[in-house]
Amino acid sequence: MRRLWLLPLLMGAVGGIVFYALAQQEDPAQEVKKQKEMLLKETGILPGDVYAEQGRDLFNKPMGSAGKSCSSCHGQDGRYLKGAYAHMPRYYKDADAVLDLDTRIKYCMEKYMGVKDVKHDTNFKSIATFVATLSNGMKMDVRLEHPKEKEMYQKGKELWYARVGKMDFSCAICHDTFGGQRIRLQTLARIKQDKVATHWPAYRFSNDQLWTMEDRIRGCYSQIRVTPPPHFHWAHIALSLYMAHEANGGVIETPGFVR
Amino acid sequence: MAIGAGILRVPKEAKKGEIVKVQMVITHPMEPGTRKDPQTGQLIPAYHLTKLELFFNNKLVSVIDMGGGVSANPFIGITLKVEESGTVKISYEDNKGGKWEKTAEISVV
Amino acid sequence: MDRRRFLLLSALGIAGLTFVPGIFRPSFASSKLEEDIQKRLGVSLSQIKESADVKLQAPTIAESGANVPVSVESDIPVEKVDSLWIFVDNNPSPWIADVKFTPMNGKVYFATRIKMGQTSNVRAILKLKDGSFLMAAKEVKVTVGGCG
Amino acid sequence: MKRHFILLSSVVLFACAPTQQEKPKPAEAPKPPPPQAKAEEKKHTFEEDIKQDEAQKLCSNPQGTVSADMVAKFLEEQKRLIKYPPNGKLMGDWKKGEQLFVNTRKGNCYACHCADPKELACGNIGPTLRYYGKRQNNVKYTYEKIYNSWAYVPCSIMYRAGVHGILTPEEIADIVAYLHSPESPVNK
Repeated sequence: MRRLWLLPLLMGAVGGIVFYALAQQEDPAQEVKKQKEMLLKETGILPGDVYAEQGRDLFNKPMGSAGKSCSSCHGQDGRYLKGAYAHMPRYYKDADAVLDLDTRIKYCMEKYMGVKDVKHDTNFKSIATFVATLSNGMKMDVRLEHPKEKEMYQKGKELWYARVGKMDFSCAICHDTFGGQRIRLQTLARIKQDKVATHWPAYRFSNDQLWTMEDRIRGCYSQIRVTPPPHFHWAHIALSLYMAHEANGGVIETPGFVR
Repeated sequence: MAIGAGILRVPKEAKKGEIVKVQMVITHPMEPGTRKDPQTGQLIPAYHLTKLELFFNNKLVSVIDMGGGVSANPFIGITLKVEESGTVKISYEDNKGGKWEKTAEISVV
Repeated sequence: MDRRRFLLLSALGIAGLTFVPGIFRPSFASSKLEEDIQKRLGVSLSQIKESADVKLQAPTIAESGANVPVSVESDIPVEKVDSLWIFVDNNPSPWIADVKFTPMNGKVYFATRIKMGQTSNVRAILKLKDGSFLMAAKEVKVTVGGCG
Repeated sequence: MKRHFILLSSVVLFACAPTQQEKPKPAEAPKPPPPQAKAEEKKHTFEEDIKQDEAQKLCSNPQGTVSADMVAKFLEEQKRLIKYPPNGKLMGDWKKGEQLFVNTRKGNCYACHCADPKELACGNIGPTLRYYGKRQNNVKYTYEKIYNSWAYVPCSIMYRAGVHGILTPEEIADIVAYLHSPESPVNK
């Protein structure tokens, strides 16, 4: 019994020494983090900020057949939308549905501004990013009060844990169970601890694109070889609601800056 | 997305003789002209910024030439010695004739 | 005992084993690089000496080749400096950018983000007003990302 | 400054290879992935693709595994799904195995495992496979584990390469050789 007690200690010590010796040389997982650190340190401005600025201009610009801009209802520079993103996705009475950031903007553009055929393009994403920035510094505070919110949350939770597709993955297996560990050299975000929802929309420096959470969800599904849901699909709303709820209490900082 | 849109950032205030950072991000695809479209196998034509010029009170401070090897939505950081209050201007152009400029003010305190 | 400590340390040990540094041969200058340098600087690469006066910062390992941050600084007074070039040896077009300095810059400093197709040396070359050249080089390992 | 601190301290959401939805902008010389199967995959819808088999359903819960009384039956059923190469050889060509091991559309094993020390960008979700052949001599176990990991660990994160046809029995045998062969860089 006592020997057994010693064995792990010895192994641990040896492991520790090996680790220490090798860490003296170069640790790829640590080194790789320096790329992002340097990008943040050397660059006072990030490309995501430029997109958000563009989003502000587009927000104030009339478009569609009604001759209205977003600011016609939400105030110049969206002053009535401060803090709105902190409660999203949520139930909207006018739509009688739970909507995420993307679907809410699409709904407004179509119904109130008369924009036809709303595309999820860079202009659209810039507006979404700008709207999200209006809640920067506030805490994520998603509530499940309306029955439809509870129902959507439940759907999101089911999708989160569903093992699907040829890779047998679920969102949870990477971002709960193995969160914090690495795929190659990329550390997997942990849904709860890292309050993931607080830094989306985000600018991805590995492909120089601005992504909303819908793009991120689509990206994840195609990486696990599941045909991604089209934009504005209920799956985005359900998963976004689940993730935002898990991020409650986290401080919103958008646009995020991610690999 | 408006190609060529950018943010120019300088400190609003500086001491006389202080060396300050001038930073700029511009939205531009920076297509180098050496990449092939994975679907068609055709070369994607070059489309990138070629030149940025930094002025302070209309005096030329620096010229930066670049090709498609600079990342998309390029960033540049450079320094400027501030001897007087004035206007920082960066003008920039691409290989398809696009021309833009951005300005920002610095006051000496 | 201390099962937690055992798990932690042995995990570290195992992790440690995975950090065995790779065998990356220093990349020798490609002929494309030499052509570019000859064309743009008017001298051959072999005539340019490395100098600690040029400080080049870049990550040792990049998890994305699309956006590698690079900054160049020097304590050589900017009055003595004419211009700066940045090259990436193994890119299809090694020349990245060049900067012409004046005394109004106050000092020699330039930062940007660059593309790297693969593991390669990054070079920063300063041309001084007396016609001499100084260089700094740093290898950046570009790694594969993702789950395919 | 504060903002940067927050950005730095938050870990990024899992970001892998560029996806199909928008044209990726990698570095100057992108290596085009071999997209033979893509056209066929695209016909599916999200709804079709998230249909689960019985085992996937059993694994879809916050515990990430099946209840204790279910384990024996689960493992047995998964074991029955394993097929072997017609020639009966469980060790193939290690050099072919190496190609499959690194190929991101095939084995993509480095996503989770380290193996050959010259590959720096290896994940740590699975145990390291360095010197695997020196530590493990059960070739049949290795073959079956790669073919269907769920036959050994219910609901393991390791995808069932053989069950889903991502790797053929022959291809799995090649990877087995890559892991066991003394000639392989994994064991050198």
